[in-house]
Amino acid sequence: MKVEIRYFAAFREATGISAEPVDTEAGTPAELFAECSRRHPGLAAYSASMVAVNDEMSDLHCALTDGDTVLFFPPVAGG
Amino acid sequence: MKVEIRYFAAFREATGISAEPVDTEAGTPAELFAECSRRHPGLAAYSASMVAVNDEMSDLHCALTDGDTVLFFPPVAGG
Amino acid sequence: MSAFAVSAAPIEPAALRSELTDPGCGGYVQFEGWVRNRNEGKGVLSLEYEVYEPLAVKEGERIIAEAIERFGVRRAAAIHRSGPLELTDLAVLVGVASPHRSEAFRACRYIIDEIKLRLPIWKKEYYADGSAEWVNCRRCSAAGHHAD
Amino acid sequence: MSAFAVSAAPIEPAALRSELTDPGCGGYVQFEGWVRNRNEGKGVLSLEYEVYEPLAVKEGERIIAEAIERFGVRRAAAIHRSGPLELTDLAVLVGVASPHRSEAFRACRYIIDEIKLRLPIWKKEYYADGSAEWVNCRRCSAAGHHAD
Repeated sequence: MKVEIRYFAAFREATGISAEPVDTEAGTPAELFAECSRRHPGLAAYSASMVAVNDEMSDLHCALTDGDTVLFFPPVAGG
Repeated sequence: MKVEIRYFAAFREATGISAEPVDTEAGTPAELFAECSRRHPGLAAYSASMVAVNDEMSDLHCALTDGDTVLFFPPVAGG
Repeated sequence: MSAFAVSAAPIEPAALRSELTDPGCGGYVQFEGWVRNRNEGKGVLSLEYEVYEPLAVKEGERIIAEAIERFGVRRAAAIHRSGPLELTDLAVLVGVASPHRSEAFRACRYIIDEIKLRLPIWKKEYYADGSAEWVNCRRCSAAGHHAD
Repeated sequence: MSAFAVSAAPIEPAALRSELTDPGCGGYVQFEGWVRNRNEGKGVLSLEYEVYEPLAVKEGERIIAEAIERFGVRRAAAIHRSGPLELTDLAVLVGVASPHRSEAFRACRYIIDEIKLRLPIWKKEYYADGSAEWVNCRRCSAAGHHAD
């Protein structure tokens, strides 16, 4: 299954990239994040707090499907 | 005992005056207001809700003294 | 600037806001009371505020000081209009700046509530049906009588 | 105007306020978040907001709609800055107009609380000691690790 991953703020700085296409067997964003942490050691210090799939707020345990764009958000701090 | 009375808003319209000097035996603002209501029939429909004596918020049952200025306030409606 | 003022001229929110700007404050809450086109079911065309200024200012400053003391906010101020006002005009403005927002919200709410309860300010409304009335004064008439 | 906007340019409170003016509303509550010179004991010199705009706008409009629905207020809107900001700059602005003030206070508080919790917006603070940090991200690092 091919998905597009996007990293923001602290996650972008920890991975050094803002986006990457991946071919993965991960069934959920939580599994995908664990996989990314193995590929990007800088990410291993963090856990994902919020996730969006295809520009909708989603859940770390939702089911991913081929072609999804997965946005990993570090803890937000607006306002 | 001589006191100065001032009327505001609805009270001024009910009495037709904004101030009057009176010579009175009233011991408190409450007694004084009752006296004023006999002199000004338009005032008889109301009861005093707030009173100030010498530009300090006061109490309808405080003791008046000679030379006081007594301000009768109808219910306030600021804001 | 005094913490509480009465103004016969239109109130400028931007001026109050600049007065209260403080680099130690992260939250600013502002309340504005606007002249509304209805009150208790009647259409309002305009209104007039009568203010007994010496005591309104003294008691207004007391309310601001209480809010600062009670909620621990850094800065607060308020201005109330006097005289004739039109629909949507700004009747009263309250601003509170605080390191954190929670206290600013509570202090701002306290100030406007107390202003309405305690200041010697009266409002005469002019209605679409041609009548006019001092607001609240029906309630102040003694039982069995009618105010006007 | 959209109920929620992200702006790279300075926010003008007067513009939002005029958009929300309504002759049926007697109470208007405005919240402003200002850039503060301290956070968790450290001196702050400046900061930068990163906003993921497509989702911030969508979720921001949802928050405004929830507030209108839940508190029965007439009008509400908010704007959040993106990019670099200096001390005392306006970071976020929320305005709520309502026939009565109580609902306006509660809706305004709800909107700013939800904006802080739910919108994909991140803040990097630059400190007096030369360091810089994404706010909240120490808390997001896993136990036993340290973020930076």
